[in-house]
Amino acid sequence: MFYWALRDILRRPVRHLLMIFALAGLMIAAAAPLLFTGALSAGAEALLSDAPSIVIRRADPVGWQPIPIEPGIKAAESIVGVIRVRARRWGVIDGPKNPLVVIGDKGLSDNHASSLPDAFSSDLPSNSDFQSADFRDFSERFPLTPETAPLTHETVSLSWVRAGQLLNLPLGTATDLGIDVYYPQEVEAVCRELSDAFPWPVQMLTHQEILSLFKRRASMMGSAALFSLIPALIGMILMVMAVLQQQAANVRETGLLKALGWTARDILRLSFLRMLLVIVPAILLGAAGIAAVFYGPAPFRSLGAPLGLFFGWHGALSALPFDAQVAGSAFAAAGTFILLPYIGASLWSAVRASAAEPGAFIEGGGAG
Amino acid sequence: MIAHPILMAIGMADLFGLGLILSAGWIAGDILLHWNSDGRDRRQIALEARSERGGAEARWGAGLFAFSTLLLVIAVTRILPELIPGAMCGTGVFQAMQGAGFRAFALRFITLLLLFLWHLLDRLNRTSRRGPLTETSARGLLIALPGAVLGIFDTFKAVSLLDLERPVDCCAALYDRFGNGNSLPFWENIPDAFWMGGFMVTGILLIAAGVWSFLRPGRKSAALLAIFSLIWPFAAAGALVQVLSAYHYQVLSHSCPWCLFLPEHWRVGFFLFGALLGGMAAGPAALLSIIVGQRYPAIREPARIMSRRASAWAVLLSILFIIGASFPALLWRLRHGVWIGG
Amino acid sequence: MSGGIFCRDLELVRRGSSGQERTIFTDVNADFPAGNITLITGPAGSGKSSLLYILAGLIRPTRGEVLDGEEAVSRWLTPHRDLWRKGVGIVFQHFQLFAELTAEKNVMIPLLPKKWPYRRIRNRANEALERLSAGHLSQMPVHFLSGGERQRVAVARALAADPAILLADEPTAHQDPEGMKIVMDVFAEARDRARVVVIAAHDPRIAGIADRYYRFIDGRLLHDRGPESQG
Amino acid sequence: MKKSRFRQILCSSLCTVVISAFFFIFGGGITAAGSGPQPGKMGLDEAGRMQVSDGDRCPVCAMNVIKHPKFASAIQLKDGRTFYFCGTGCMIRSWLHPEVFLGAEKDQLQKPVVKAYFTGKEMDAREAIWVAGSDVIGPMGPALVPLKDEAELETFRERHGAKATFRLSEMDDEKWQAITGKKAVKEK
Repeated sequence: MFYWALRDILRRPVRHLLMIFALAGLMIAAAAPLLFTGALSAGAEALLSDAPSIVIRRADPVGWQPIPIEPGIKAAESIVGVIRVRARRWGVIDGPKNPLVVIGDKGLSDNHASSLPDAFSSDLPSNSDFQSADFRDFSERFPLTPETAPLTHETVSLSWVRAGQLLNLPLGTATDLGIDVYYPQEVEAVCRELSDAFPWPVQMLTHQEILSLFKRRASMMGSAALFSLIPALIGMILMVMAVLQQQAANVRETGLLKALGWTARDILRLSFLRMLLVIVPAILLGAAGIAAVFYGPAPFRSLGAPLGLFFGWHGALSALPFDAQVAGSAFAAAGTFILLPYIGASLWSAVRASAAEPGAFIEGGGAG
Repeated sequence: MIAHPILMAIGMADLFGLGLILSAGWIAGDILLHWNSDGRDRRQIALEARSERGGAEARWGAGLFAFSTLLLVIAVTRILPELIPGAMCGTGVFQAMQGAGFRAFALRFITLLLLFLWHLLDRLNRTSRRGPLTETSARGLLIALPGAVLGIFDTFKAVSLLDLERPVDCCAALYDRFGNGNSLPFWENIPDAFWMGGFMVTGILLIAAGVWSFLRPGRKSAALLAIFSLIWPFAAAGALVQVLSAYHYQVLSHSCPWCLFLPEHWRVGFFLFGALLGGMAAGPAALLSIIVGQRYPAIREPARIMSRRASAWAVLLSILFIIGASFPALLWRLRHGVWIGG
Repeated sequence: MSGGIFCRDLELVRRGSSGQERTIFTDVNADFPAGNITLITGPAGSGKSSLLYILAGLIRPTRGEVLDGEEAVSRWLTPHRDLWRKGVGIVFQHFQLFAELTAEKNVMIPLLPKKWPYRRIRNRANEALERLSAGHLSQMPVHFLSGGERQRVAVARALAADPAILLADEPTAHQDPEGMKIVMDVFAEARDRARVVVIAAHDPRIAGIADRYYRFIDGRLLHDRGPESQG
Repeated sequence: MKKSRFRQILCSSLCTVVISAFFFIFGGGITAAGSGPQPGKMGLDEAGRMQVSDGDRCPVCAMNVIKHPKFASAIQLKDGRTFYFCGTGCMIRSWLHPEVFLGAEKDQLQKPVVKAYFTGKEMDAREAIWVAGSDVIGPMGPALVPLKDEAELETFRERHGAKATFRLSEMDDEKWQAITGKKAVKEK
């Protein structure tokens, strides 16, 4: 029976090979958005795990203003439920190639000399305000977890004072204040009281809001990526229709097999074997493909470049941090969504044949 | 109302399953009205073809129903507690479902039992060429039908009562029993020794009846097995929740059946309650096969085999349950030399 | 081994797509005992093929039943009929071969579910082809074959599993006298081995070989006395 | 062959059952060590702060305490054992009925530790002002909230409401039932 199934497959080698590649490709395409949104959400959570519960900024009608540190901290600490207030200096400036995120670090001395990280060693703009000594690899001081890789980019930390100079912050002011609250449930009430406590108009962003912004962005990218699923979906529908059509042609064959003494179980077994012969290579190929495109070495990853159309990056993507659970569930979900219809379509005719009268399948009942 | 994929999957499976079961029930009604296995007139010949189609529909419908019930158990024990504020396990979810949840579960499991027995009849029926049990199994299906309809209805009601905004008080119902003697439900007043005694005695009787019914399949032994396998699960579930769960949880008193499904306790609830339900179905299955086998000579032999197989399952599952349920207790005993209560 | 198949009060009504009904035949009572070749004749469209389909258990009659010995096989549940059908060999009027497979593979099909070693299945298939003097065609894809050759492959396929009941629909329509003799010898041999053989045909050349005769007239199957009476 | 193997399996399983029954019926030698739930792996540190380890179970509801750090609380016994709880409710229940949940007598209780609501700082639960019937939800439903002083109580009442306040020392079964809504009583 196995040989026969194999023969059946080899009878139309091109077609089945195409089917295998189509299934594997669809699996990769379907896994992509799941993997990315998973990685982005995990990254946001890891990145924000130590972030303050509330970020407060001074905002005049004109726009953002540096916030005076001393009175700010005093005002914030007067609120019950605030357990820590941090002043922060950070901002985006023009970097050598791309915009750079600069972070002021009180732990660094003003003339801290450290070697420049490789990423910044060339092409320093000549009109730049800062010197190479200012740079320090952010990740060197604040080790970022691998989960944050999809979210972080060129970030450097400078000494507190240098950062203030670069970012045009007057003495004794900060970009914003980070406020910690013990229970997340208090955040709302604390926010309400904070806005009354400050002598200037302020804007507040809570940890939850930031997280949900990230997540919303991730899920928006995910739903944008769903558009990449539209071709995949169309492909899948076409494929299922092709399979069903093939099965419809097989209906005559099935009826005939039954007339020749095959039982429903025999037919089911044949269909099952035939399906396995397509599906097992497809799963293997799909898994290999996902591993190569998202986690593998760079040349493989460049295969994923077309996906960037939907996510908004250019060229090869950086390898995603491997999280067994995210990868496993994405693979399982992609497999289920792509393979189940295929399995259903392949076995459908066999199941139908077990209930129906075979005579009806052969030459319309054979009147004459 | 919560829109979670698993709830939607349950709804879809329920709707399709119900459709199939209803369609099969319609055919079953026709069979009860018009079946005449001696006749070879048009109506009977057409009915024979339809009865096979109805059987297939009911099998798929029952399969979908069982699948959606399993999904429901997973949802209630694992997924919904994370969404409902204050819920930690199924207890909180049931609180949020306000009685409809319990009704839905009870109806679903009774229906599953009936559908399983129907399935048994249907299988026995198909072992014979002419399907002597067609009428009987049609009747069986019609008995299970209202349960399926009501169970699915109550499920929808229970799910629609879920509310993300309204917090529940998960375990309070369980552990505020102490110092509160007047509002104890009756089973809380039964001492542990009785639970354990009932559990062991009915368990041994069940196993003995199962072995007897396996070695000498007959009405008497199977009836005994059926009786015990219907009593035993209650004693066993009681002993598990009231006494033995303490060892699974490693606390002195936490008589919650739902926490057993949590990954923190190795999801042992799926295994234990699954074995219990399986054992509960196996006893009546053994009896039913014997009875129909004696009534219809055409299926006597397959019915005998089926009955023996069901007896073996009843024995096997109850032994598995006993081992699974009491293993942590024995381990504790071996490690510490005392029971957890001192 | 079958004692023979018997039809009791068979009726077949076909329903068209627009709901109109057409009675193909009605009140068919006929016996096809083992060890006999029974010939069914009748004009085209009279229901010969449909009757063979019913005898083979491929469609259900709308009334009545087909007995195999004592048992009403036409009313068995599908899985049991599937198993019973393993003992039935059928030659279709339009052959129903798999055109892209070789003759050998076509003949192997009924043997595949037997779980024999592949080689044994092949040998058995080739034997069946040899008996129809078609051994030399064994490796030819069927679509290369002529009508007569195809028909002989179809007969070989029906015989391959050595069925207790052999049903053939116009099995000689495409045969020259020589092929005709080969095919009829095979049927005669099956009869001699106490098989049930039913042939539906209006090829007058066949008439001589049969033991029993039936004829379809206006939707009824009548006993016929044989070639002499046809004149 | 097959049959006899099945009998073998049956017999051995029966033996297991009988032996386990034997254990249950005759195995009741009673000593205190090893009975009752497992205490936390590490006790309170010198400053009286909790040191919850992974796998420390709440002796009331069997949750892994480390997963619910915000509401975690503890009871230290005189014999040095410390139990960690997933929430304040579980802690108070054990404080009221240590014999039921901890397998220890009341006179064994030494120190209950909770995290003060607004700051998360560990404090002696007996010094806290407790609030029930607010809109704060703990891991297992409406929470019992420990506050440091009257000023915090004032703020808390404004923000979350409070149906009842109490001290741990005043707590008993009757009050517990009143507060958790088992019996309707008026707030003082």
